Amino acid sequence: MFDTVLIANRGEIALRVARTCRELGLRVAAVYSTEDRDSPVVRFADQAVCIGPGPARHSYLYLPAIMEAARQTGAEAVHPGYGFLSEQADFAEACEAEGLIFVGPPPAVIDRLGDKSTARAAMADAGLPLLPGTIEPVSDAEAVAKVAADIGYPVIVKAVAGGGGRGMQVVTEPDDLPRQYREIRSTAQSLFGDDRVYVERYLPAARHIEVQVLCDSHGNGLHLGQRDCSVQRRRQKIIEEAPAPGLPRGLVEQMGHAAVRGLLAAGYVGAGTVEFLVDDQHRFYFMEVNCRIQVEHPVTELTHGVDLVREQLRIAAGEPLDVSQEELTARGWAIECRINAEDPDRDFMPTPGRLTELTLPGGPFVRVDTAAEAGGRISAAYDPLLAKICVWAPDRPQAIARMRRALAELSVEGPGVRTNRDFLLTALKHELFVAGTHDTSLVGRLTDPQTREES
Amino acid sequence: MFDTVLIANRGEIALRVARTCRELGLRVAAVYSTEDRDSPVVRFADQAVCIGPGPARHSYLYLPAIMEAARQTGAEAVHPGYGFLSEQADFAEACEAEGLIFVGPPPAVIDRLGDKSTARAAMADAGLPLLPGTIEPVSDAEAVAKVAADIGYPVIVKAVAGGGGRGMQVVTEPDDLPRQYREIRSTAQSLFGDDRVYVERYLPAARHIEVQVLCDSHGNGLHLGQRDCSVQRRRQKIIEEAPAPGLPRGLVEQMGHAAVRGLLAAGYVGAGTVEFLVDDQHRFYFMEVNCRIQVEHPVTELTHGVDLVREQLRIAAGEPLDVSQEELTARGWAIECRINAEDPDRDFMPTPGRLTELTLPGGPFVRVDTAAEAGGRISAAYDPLLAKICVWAPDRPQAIARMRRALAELSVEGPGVRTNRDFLLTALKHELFVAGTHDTSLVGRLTDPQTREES
Amino acid sequence: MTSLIEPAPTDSPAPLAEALDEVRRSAQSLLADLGHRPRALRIRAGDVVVEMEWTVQEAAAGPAAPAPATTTAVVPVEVPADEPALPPGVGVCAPIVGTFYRAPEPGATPFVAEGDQVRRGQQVGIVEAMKLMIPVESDAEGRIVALHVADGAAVEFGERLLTIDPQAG
Amino acid sequence: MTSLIEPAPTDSPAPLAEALDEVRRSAQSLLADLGHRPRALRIRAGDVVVEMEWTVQEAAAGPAAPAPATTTAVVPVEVPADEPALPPGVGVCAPIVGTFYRAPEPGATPFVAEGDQVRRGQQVGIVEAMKLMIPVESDAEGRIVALHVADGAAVEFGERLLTIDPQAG
Repeated sequence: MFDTVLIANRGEIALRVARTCRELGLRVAAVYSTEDRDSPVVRFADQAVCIGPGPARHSYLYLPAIMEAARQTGAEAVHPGYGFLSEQADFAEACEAEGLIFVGPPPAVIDRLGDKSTARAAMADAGLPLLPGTIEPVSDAEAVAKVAADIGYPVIVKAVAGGGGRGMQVVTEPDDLPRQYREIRSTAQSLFGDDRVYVERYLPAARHIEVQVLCDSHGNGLHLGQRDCSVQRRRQKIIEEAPAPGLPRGLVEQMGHAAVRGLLAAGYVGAGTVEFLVDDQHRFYFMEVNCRIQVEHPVTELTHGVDLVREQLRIAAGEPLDVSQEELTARGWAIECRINAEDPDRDFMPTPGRLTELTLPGGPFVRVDTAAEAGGRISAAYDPLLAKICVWAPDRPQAIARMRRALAELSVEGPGVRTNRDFLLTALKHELFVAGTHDTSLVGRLTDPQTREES
Repeated sequence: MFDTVLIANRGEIALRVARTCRELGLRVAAVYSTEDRDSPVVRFADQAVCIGPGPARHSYLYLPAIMEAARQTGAEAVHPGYGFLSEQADFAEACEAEGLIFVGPPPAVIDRLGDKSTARAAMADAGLPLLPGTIEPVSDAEAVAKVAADIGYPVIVKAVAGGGGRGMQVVTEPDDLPRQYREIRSTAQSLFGDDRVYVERYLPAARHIEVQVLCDSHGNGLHLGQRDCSVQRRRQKIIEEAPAPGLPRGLVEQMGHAAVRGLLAAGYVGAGTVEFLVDDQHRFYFMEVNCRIQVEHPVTELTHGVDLVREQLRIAAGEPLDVSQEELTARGWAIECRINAEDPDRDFMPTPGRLTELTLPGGPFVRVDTAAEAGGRISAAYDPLLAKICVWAPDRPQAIARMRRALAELSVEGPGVRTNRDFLLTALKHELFVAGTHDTSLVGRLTDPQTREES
Repeated sequence: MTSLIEPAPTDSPAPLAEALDEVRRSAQSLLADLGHRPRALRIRAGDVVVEMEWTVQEAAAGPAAPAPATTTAVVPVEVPADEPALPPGVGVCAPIVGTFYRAPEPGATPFVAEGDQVRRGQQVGIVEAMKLMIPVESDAEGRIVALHVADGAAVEFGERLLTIDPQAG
Repeated sequence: MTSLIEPAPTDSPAPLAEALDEVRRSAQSLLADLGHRPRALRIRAGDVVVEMEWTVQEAAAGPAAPAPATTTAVVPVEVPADEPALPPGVGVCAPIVGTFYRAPEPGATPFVAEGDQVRRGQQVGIVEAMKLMIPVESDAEGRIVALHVADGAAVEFGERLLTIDPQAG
């Protein structure tokens, strides 16, 4: 295996990757912006390089600085984490050009699967079910109206280059379509520099279910079950769990096989996630592929007993998968809650600041991934993720009880800093969540003033 | 189930029991001495009662204060943790007399199994193999000499009332026997108020293997595999793991069944541990029973996915075991390291004091049980256990690598405070430990000046 | 201890409050890390200044040296009120967790009442714990100025039962 | 004993919290590294100042001596050795992580040398990052008093390359 890994990321995921590197006996090279000078990964790493000022476009997103840090530290491999450059084909390509191993799929695969239009085409070819809609981008208002009429309202208009919950618009009324079509194109142009959009049926009460896949460079692939990420606010996941509650066993198998088939057909190598929507009739539809480790990967690790970052590194080193699909077994139930420094009472506005106190939960079957510490700072320059709290239990009710216990142990203090902890506790108590029959509309119910008063 | 549980203990185990109570929806009543006023369990509990000053005999060991705290808090059940009153039949009896449910075996069982002489008799009756030696106490020097000659030297003379590594003496030379016999009787009298001793063969290179058992009040029992606790300094365990490395599968089964058979025959109810010695020929011998939760229970929890304190509480509430032996499966490997506030360079002298800084490890497959916190104090009044760091991994080499990573993350600062962290790291690196062929002599090799220089 | 936190007047209070927070916390954090208190501390950030001075007596050890005059204008800070105020004097505390009784038996005259003069070793109550009747004795001579616990109430170890003014002996 | 650490004003003023942190941490590490406690300490960075004073009694054990009034008498102390000492003046820092070159090409005359007079905006070096040649320009006018980085050495973002004495303009 390679000897030194540069971690081209920050925060909890940089530390999490560093931990596995250390366990594998690899040298850890970290990068940091001036904002992150005191981050734990800087102390943890064998070497750390300051790559620029706070704004990510001048540091974590600035390719020359990252490449230069890799050169200075003698890195042989680069782990991109999630976000930032992790799904930029250019970055993977630059690594290849410099003789560095990029821990992720080949640039051409990132390119194809990162574009929603080509990704949909590739997955349709591999036989994955798609929502009724267009595979090619639609380029004029009349064509859009015709497609929408064919598939039936509501429809969702999505930017081909969109992601992370941005660049999409639900259209309920045919009369609104022309205006909303124009708006989403203009938004897409300004956000992503790419105004191509496509249209598909919108499922208001769907569940967001994703399948974790590992593919090695020898043509082998396997899946590690599903994660249910239906608890979202503004399409940002806040609670994830594995397995997905209430899915028939046959459907689980079908989705797993479809995900592996799709990624192998696309030439995928590494850890990837195939996202699906599942409707109330238990039909599933391909949505998108994430060509990286996911924020919520720990719930799969807890149920399957697999260190996914270790598998990423082994695959990147050219090693074959060392378990078969049959040997992989899931046990029990895992839940992750994302603790964000944000104020649920002010529309989830981020609340960065210094942490004067931080008490993290511990004890049986609790895992905490964080780069936050007492005396440290949640920077306004980056996303407000403060910690990921994960629990495991033999079954879902025990996992929920354990998560409630763990969240209650969490204590975060700092001037101006608030967290979504209580909001998460409310969501965990909601009868639909407890019953496992919730869908992506749950947070809307909790934040809608009318339903909120009842709770 | 009962509604309120009084936790008659302190430190990490009090917090650990409290966490499970909270998850089960039970009210938590804590007790504390004036030394432990700022302990996390005091804040965690629904109610906390100060029961006395620092010295345990005036607080945690003082039965009237504990019983009064139970009365004041309206407790219906009492969890004794480990140590202190946990294996005092008197305490279990007092609970019964006051109508409180004692979370542990019935007083008569504690009585019988707490006395090593009657415990050996009971287990011999149940067909468990014993080391050659006496079952009844031997009451004069001549009888001891005859027994020792029969079973062969070295022999070990043990106090019937001994425990926790105290009240035992290895005798290698027949000439030393009379004097050492007198000494151990006099020590036993002063330590335990009971000078009865018995004799058995001493195994210098044995492994300390224990079996975790659960018995409900309906006559059902099952075991949850072994723990290897062979890394001991002065018969105090410091590294424990599950399963035990290198034991043949048949032996594992045999020991498990023997442990369950022995405890069921003794009328055991609750979580209990049967300790065995295993010699280099893979023969096993009953040593003693621990009628309580063990310090090292987390390694079993991590491999079996079972919350043992939850099972204790369910059994105490009269509920039957809800899994069968066949359904219980172990996965992977777990290791626990006990972080003590002690100085390995000064004969492991305790180093109590205030903690100015405390950084605990986190991330994938790491569990930390502790009541220590930055700003808090390690009291000189109690044992120096600062934290239990546990890891899980699919196999033993990965578990060792993970533990080394986790220990390296640990940072403890405070005037005068030292820990055994580096000593543990040295033990984890030792070739015998890495090979899994170590026995109870490992720490001796590490602390012996001669072998030490070589390492 | 004296301290001074003195924000300069300004018309934009929000950033100032933030700056004040930062400066104050900077001072707290600095002091928390010091073993001993300094005699004076001043932190300023732009418009915001934190100054603190301590007299020698408050620096713990050693015989009290004359306190040097502090020259800065000072405003004392309030003591946080999270502990209930207890009257000055000597407290008599519960020797064990249990039930406090003011009289030897129900209906009998209490051992003592407010205003009573007590001598060292005099019984002032009983704490019952698991049928053990443990006498509570005064460890000071003086006048009882307050009774804090009602007859028959549950008490914890160390809880103050009554207060004696030893000057009033 | 009194101490003074006074870093040069930075060209891009950091946010207040960062500046305060820097100053406080500077004070903490200085105090931690001192064998005995100073009588006074003052740290200033641009707008940010930390000052501390101790009485003599607290500095050492032994009988209490009268505490002398603390006024001024400032003697600079050495900077702790864990941070390399930087001369006073204006620093010119690396605009990007990369390789620093003192000359436009191998063998050519360096852009500047120690003792040179430079004007604002004058090129003083190059940092190469992934084949990008990024000119380093002085943001002050004055005389170069120190060169900190050798030709061809790796530099991090923000690393000080050279120091200019603006008084010497």
